[in-house]
Amino acid sequence: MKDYNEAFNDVPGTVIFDATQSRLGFHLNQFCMSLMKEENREAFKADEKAYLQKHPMTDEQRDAVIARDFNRMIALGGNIYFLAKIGATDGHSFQKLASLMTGVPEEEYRDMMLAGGRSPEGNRSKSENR
Amino acid sequence: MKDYNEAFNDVPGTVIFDATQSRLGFHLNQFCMSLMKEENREAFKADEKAYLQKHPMTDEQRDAVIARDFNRMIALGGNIYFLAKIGATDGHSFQKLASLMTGVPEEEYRDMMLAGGRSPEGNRSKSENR
Amino acid sequence: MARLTGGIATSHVPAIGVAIDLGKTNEDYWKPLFAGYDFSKKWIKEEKPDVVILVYNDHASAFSLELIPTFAIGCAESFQPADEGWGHRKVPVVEGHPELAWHIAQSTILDEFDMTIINKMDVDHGLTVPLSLMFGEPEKWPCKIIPIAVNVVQYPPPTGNRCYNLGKAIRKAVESFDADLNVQIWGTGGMSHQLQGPRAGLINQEFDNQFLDRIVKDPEGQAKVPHIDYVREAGSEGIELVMWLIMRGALDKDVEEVYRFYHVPASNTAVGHLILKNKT
Amino acid sequence: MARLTGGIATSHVPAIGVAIDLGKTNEDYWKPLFAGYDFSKKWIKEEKPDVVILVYNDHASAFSLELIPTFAIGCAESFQPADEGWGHRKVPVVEGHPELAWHIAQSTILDEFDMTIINKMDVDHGLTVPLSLMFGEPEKWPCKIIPIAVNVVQYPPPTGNRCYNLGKAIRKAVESFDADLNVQIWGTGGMSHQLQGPRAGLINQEFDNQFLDRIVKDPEGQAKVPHIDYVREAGSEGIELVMWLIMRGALDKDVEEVYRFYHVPASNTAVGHLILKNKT
Ligand SMILES: [Fe+3]
Ligand SMILES: [Fe+3]
Repeated sequence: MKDYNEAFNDVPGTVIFDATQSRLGFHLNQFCMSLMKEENREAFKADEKAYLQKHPMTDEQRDAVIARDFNRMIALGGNIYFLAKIGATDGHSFQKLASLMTGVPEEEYRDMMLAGGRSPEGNRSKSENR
Repeated sequence: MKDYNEAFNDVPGTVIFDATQSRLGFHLNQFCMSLMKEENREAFKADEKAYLQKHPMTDEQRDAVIARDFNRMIALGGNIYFLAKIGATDGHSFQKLASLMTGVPEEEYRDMMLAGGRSPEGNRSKSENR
Repeated sequence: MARLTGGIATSHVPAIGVAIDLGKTNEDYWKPLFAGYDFSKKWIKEEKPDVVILVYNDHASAFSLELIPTFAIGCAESFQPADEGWGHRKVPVVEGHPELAWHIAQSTILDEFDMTIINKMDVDHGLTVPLSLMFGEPEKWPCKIIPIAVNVVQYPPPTGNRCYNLGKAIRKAVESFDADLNVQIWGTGGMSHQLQGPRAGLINQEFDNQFLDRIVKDPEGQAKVPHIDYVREAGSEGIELVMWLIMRGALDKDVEEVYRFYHVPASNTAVGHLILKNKT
Repeated sequence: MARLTGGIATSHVPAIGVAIDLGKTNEDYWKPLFAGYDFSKKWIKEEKPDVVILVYNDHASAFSLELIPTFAIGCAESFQPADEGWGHRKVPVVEGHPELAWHIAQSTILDEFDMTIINKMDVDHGLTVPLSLMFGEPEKWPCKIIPIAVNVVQYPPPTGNRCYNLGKAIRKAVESFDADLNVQIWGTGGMSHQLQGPRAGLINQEFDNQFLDRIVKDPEGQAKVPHIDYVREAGSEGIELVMWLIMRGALDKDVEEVYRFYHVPASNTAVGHLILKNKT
């Protein structure tokens, strides 16, 4: 059990959405779910801060949402499928979000994917890169 | 599987809430669930017919509700735990409902229970009573 | 490591909750029933469990027909008493133990039980009546509760064998949780009763007493009993007794019977109650 | 009796749905991908399944964190396409097969799978994109669909072995259903992809191609692969591939590979597709 969870920590650049993350991110992710309704998307777009105040998140989580800092949201318990509702509300695809999270310009990211994607070499284990 | 379901048909005076009953009674039972909210109980009490019209049940089911014919509701797919919300709305206990379903006056039913309840003898199988 | 020290079985008849809430426990009708729990109240004050894993079934309160989980585990911080049609029971909020609950969820899923994880749920008389019977009417429940809701309303419920094995998997999970906790497991529901139709009021004292013997001494045999036998012998709502097998599966095969109580009737139902303790 | 005649595996990338819905299928980027499904569209027109059991995962559409079923089976009359944040996909309503779905639910629960029964659910791209890939853009889907939603979002998902065995139990259920129906099972999701964090964009063509070989020829071996291997090799969202094992478990051990297609990329994802047919 412990081994099960610890094994994932060795994977670079990856946060596994386990119990710890799920508990941390519960209200952040539930806020994201609320964006599945058109009227809520409108309300959020009209006044992001006011909308976020209605959800019992931490201020850190609210700031990360406003900054559209998806890596930070993930660190604070956000799950990518939930966070994608923010992307959808902004009119952004998963690929746009990926470019934000990897810090690579969108066109460059797209070209990487067309060339076969990010290689697993050096990306399997944190120990590979030491 | 077939045997699993058929075995229950041999039990007298009993309707097992299986797939068939559940499909038949879906909207009747969902109506009962709506009575878990105080405002809905008020609305139902104020105008039963109008309230029932808002739920996509059959007219047969609506009539059985209005008549408080619990055996009929069960035959039409109602489940006792759902139907108990109607009882609760009327201020009736499970024991009152039992007296209605068994056709025994409430005091007599209560006395039967105090004396040890309905005996299983003759009540295990329909074939026992032939 | 956490220790699973004992198990309690008890009926969870809603009328018992009503009797407590309306202050009727001293009436002639109810007195013998509540007297049967006097020992238990003292016993649990000495045992002081930190956490109770409370196996019960929802009675169309949290789960409608839209979604019916076979096994659901409550991982939330807290659970509110449900409004079952006559307002919320005025009992304390049920505080969960999210760390242990999530641990059990993960451990049992990896052991191939297909749990539904719940982070928001109201709990009905199936859960709160056993708490009242064991703890009386405190300001606040004296321990954390992990609800495990089992479907016994929509057919088919899980088999007795599956329930028994889930108990074993829960024990394994508890004993691999890294904290010094005294954990109990309770199995609730039953005993013989039928709430529906012309056969309502069925009580089978012989079956119930054999069940009490067997769940203590031959749980593996009891786990093999098919659903039809419960319905035939113990009434359509007697099927709730399969939940006692989850409690039993979490205990040693050879277990100490600390206490037993049996009483007829509470409203439509035969009331059974056991306290079991692991010898190890 | 109903017959389980074949299985289909396919990725269910949301961008594929968007490309179809916006009429982009002839653009250079998308052309090779859709060409890979030309054979499949013809094949399935000849096969004419009456019912498809469609194994997929919900992506935080029907299930929030309030309630997370490990295995959920859709028994409703119909299922609406979900609004995933950009409005509902304009695809036909998904019509269920309640009789067969309930039969599978009952049969698998009695075989000790702890299914969640669903009677109301919206279905997201995980279910509708495979339909579009196989059937194009009809007025109405040409067959009934039984959704089986698997949790692969909240850890832990079910083990590969559990998925494989659920497939076997589904086959048994289908073959005991008393109606002359041609039933297919589809497993969807994958192949290698990671949507989150600095490692987003990971694609592992070697792993994917080995997986395609192994799921056909050595499913029992593949069923033993632990979750960590999927995450390490195929990216954090590559874990979806465990769902293909449910499809595979429902087929003969020795199966005919009718068709295979593999393409990189669709948005962030490697696309894999198989058509398998039982020889018996
Ligand atoms: Fe009960
Ligand atoms: Fe997916």
